[in-house]
Amino acid sequence: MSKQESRQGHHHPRSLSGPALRTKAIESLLVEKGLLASDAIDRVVEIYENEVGPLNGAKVVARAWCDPEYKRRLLRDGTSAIAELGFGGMQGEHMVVVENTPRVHNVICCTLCSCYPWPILGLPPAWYKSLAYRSRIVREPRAVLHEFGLDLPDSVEIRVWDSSAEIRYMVLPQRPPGSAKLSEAQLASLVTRDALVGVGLVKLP
Amino acid sequence: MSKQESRQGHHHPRSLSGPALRTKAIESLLVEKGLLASDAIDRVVEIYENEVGPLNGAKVVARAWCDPEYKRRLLRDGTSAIAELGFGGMQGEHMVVVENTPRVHNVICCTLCSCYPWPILGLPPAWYKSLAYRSRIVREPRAVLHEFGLDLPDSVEIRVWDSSAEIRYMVLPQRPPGSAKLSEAQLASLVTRDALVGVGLVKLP
Amino acid sequence: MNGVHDVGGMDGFGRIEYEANEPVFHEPWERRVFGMALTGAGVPPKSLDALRHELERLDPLQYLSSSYYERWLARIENAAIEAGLLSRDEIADRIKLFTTDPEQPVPRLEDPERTRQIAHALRTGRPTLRRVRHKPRFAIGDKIITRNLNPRGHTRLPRYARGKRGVIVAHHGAHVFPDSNAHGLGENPQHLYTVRISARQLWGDTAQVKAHVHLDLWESYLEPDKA
Amino acid sequence: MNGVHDVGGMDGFGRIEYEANEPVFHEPWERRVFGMALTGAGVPPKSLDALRHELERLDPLQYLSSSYYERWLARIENAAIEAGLLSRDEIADRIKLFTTDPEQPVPRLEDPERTRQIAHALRTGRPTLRRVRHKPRFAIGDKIITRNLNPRGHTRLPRYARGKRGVIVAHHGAHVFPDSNAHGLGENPQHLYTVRISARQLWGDTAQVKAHVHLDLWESYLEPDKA
Repeated sequence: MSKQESRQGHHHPRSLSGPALRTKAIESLLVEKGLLASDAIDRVVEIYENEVGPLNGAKVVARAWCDPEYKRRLLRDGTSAIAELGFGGMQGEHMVVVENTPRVHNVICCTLCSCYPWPILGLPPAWYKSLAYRSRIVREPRAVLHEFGLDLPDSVEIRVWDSSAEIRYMVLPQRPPGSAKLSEAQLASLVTRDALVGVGLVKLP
Repeated sequence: MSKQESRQGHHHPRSLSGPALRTKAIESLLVEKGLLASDAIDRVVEIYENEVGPLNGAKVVARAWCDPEYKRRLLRDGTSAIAELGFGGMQGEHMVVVENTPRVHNVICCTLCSCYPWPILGLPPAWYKSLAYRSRIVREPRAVLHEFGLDLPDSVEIRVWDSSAEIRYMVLPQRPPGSAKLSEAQLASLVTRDALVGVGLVKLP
Repeated sequence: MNGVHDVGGMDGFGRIEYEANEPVFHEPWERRVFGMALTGAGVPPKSLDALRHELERLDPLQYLSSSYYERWLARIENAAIEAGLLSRDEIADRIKLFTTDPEQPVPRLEDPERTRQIAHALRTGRPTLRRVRHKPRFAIGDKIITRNLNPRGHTRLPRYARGKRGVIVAHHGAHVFPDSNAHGLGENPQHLYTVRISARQLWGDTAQVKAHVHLDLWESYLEPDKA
Repeated sequence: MNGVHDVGGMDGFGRIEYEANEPVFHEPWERRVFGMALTGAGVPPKSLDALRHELERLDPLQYLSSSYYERWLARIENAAIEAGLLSRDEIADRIKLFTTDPEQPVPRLEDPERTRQIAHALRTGRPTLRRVRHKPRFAIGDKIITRNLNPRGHTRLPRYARGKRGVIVAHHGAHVFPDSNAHGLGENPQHLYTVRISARQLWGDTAQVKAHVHLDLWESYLEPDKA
């Protein structure tokens, strides 16, 4: 990253924005004072850019669809069941999985900041962190879901989960009809981040 | 005012701020389209800059201090009693006067915008319109009054009046001790805007 | 609407900055903005309620970052543009003109008759008291609970005072109802009351001692408190 | 604190802007800010609660006008300055240097042991569950009313959910209490519950049909609902 930045600095020296310059200044001062480890930053970024993301959650969902016993464990104790697949850690210490059904649709948010289950979804997208989503999802969830293309009938109960403590939520979406013959890996490839947050459905391609 | 502005424009042409330039642009366009009367603007500004201000409220207070019958009428029907002295109109259509006593201290505000009794106090000062005053006076009136130099004992009840409708409030401050010999005009000269809002007391010089 | 304008009880806005001997206006342009607003330059708002709602509807960031008269200026500009009287390009061009040629004066249009009318209107005001047939639902001394209203549009029931118990301390007759009037949906006058709510009721344990807040609230904002 | 961060239920923030195939980071500097925050560069916050409160305490205008990582950057800068590790002048000088000499690289400090530690810490996380002796006050199915708390400091009871009736739907054991922990006043673990509140209860007549909001709330945020 440092390399990229200085390369960018070389080719487009004038194009660094305010926060980019400020970041560069603070990072360089902290390094000079021995207060940070450059390689630790590189590693942390690498983890969330390349190793941890919504594919983890997708694997959890696919396993639950294929293994009723696993699903039972997942809904009873999300943290342990997710750990079975090797996922866990920061911002996923206490996981609760909420199940969508024909009668109930779940959607997660964090109105006070932007809490999000990192180990199984990665870092949150900008819209999840936006003031628009944070302010509106608890007040007019149907209108928000409509903007995401989800028009749920009034007979479906909407359950919004505002992550006000260290419990982190993930939605277990409904398995799409016609997917009986797909393998677990094929199913996992259908599960999107949006479905795991509850602003999308899982569909066959 | 127009003259002042163009004079300023002449001497310090580069110093016009963003809103000043924008105001000049909009005013000139609206004039060209026949949508406003320059002399009406001049007149309105003149009224609130020179003719209407807290001296009006001060006269009402001094009269109330000197004439118990007037005070009785003022507290019963503020609008009519204030009209007796020739004051009234826009933003003072429905006046209520609230009396300070040794046991009760009143203070006025408008949390939702900046409503203020124009005919007897003139236009509000910047601090009254500030987010700081609007947000804090209803929540921690004693702390706010302390910042204004008013330390009221806990035995004094604080009454905050949030002008959420078209009723406008004015505080009738306590007459200062030792003022028995002063004339009504002398008394009026002691009454400050702050005392009429409730963030100050009337004191002898 | 639950907008950023509704700041009662919020933290974070810092100390109150007091200016001794403050002038009525700090800048010449503020005079012109105030005058344009009061003389209904461009598009006069249909009502004071509509005007307040237009100010509330400014972008939250713009609302917080603007001074009082900057908000008024933005409202005048937005209203004139929405009404098709001015265009953004036209305003930008004129700003450019005044930037490059600052000696260009603002043209004048004299209208003594309109000036007299406006001065007269300021003297008479716009009373909102109305005669209605229906009797008031509440009397002085009645205990009430304010409703938990969250309308999309204009309202004068602040967030901090919703769902709170109080006492009626005054009845002001029936007044124009802002929640409909701001939207051009009629004056629908309702009985208006002053409600006294204790600081303890409003803020809980962190309330300051012996303090009450009074608000003027319309009848439909209130329910009888049967507890 | 009743800060601008507490936006649940507010109007005026517009539509949700969705970006298809959004990258994890949009700008290279965001990577460095994220990394500095997670590795505790400069001043590691005493806790996640303290970190959240530092973000909430940003100037309201700065909070609203900043992007997510701009807020994090501001927090890192403020914390380092408050701790006396950096000075504003020093930062300004360095910005000037990088502006005039953009080819100056950021120096590097390698610390493989610390890197391993941090990667390990991310894998283990920081659970907030604690063993306590006191029994939970509430059971699943209990009706509660959320308290009208307005603390000056950090809290995780949003304004929109105060003074509202709900039902306990889950008990999570005792967790670190943010309202004290954010201020370095101890973990004071309390029983934590998921509370289900109807949209109707939260928003009144304008609520959307058949919707519920769930929040995770500590025991001292709740009172039994005896109504």
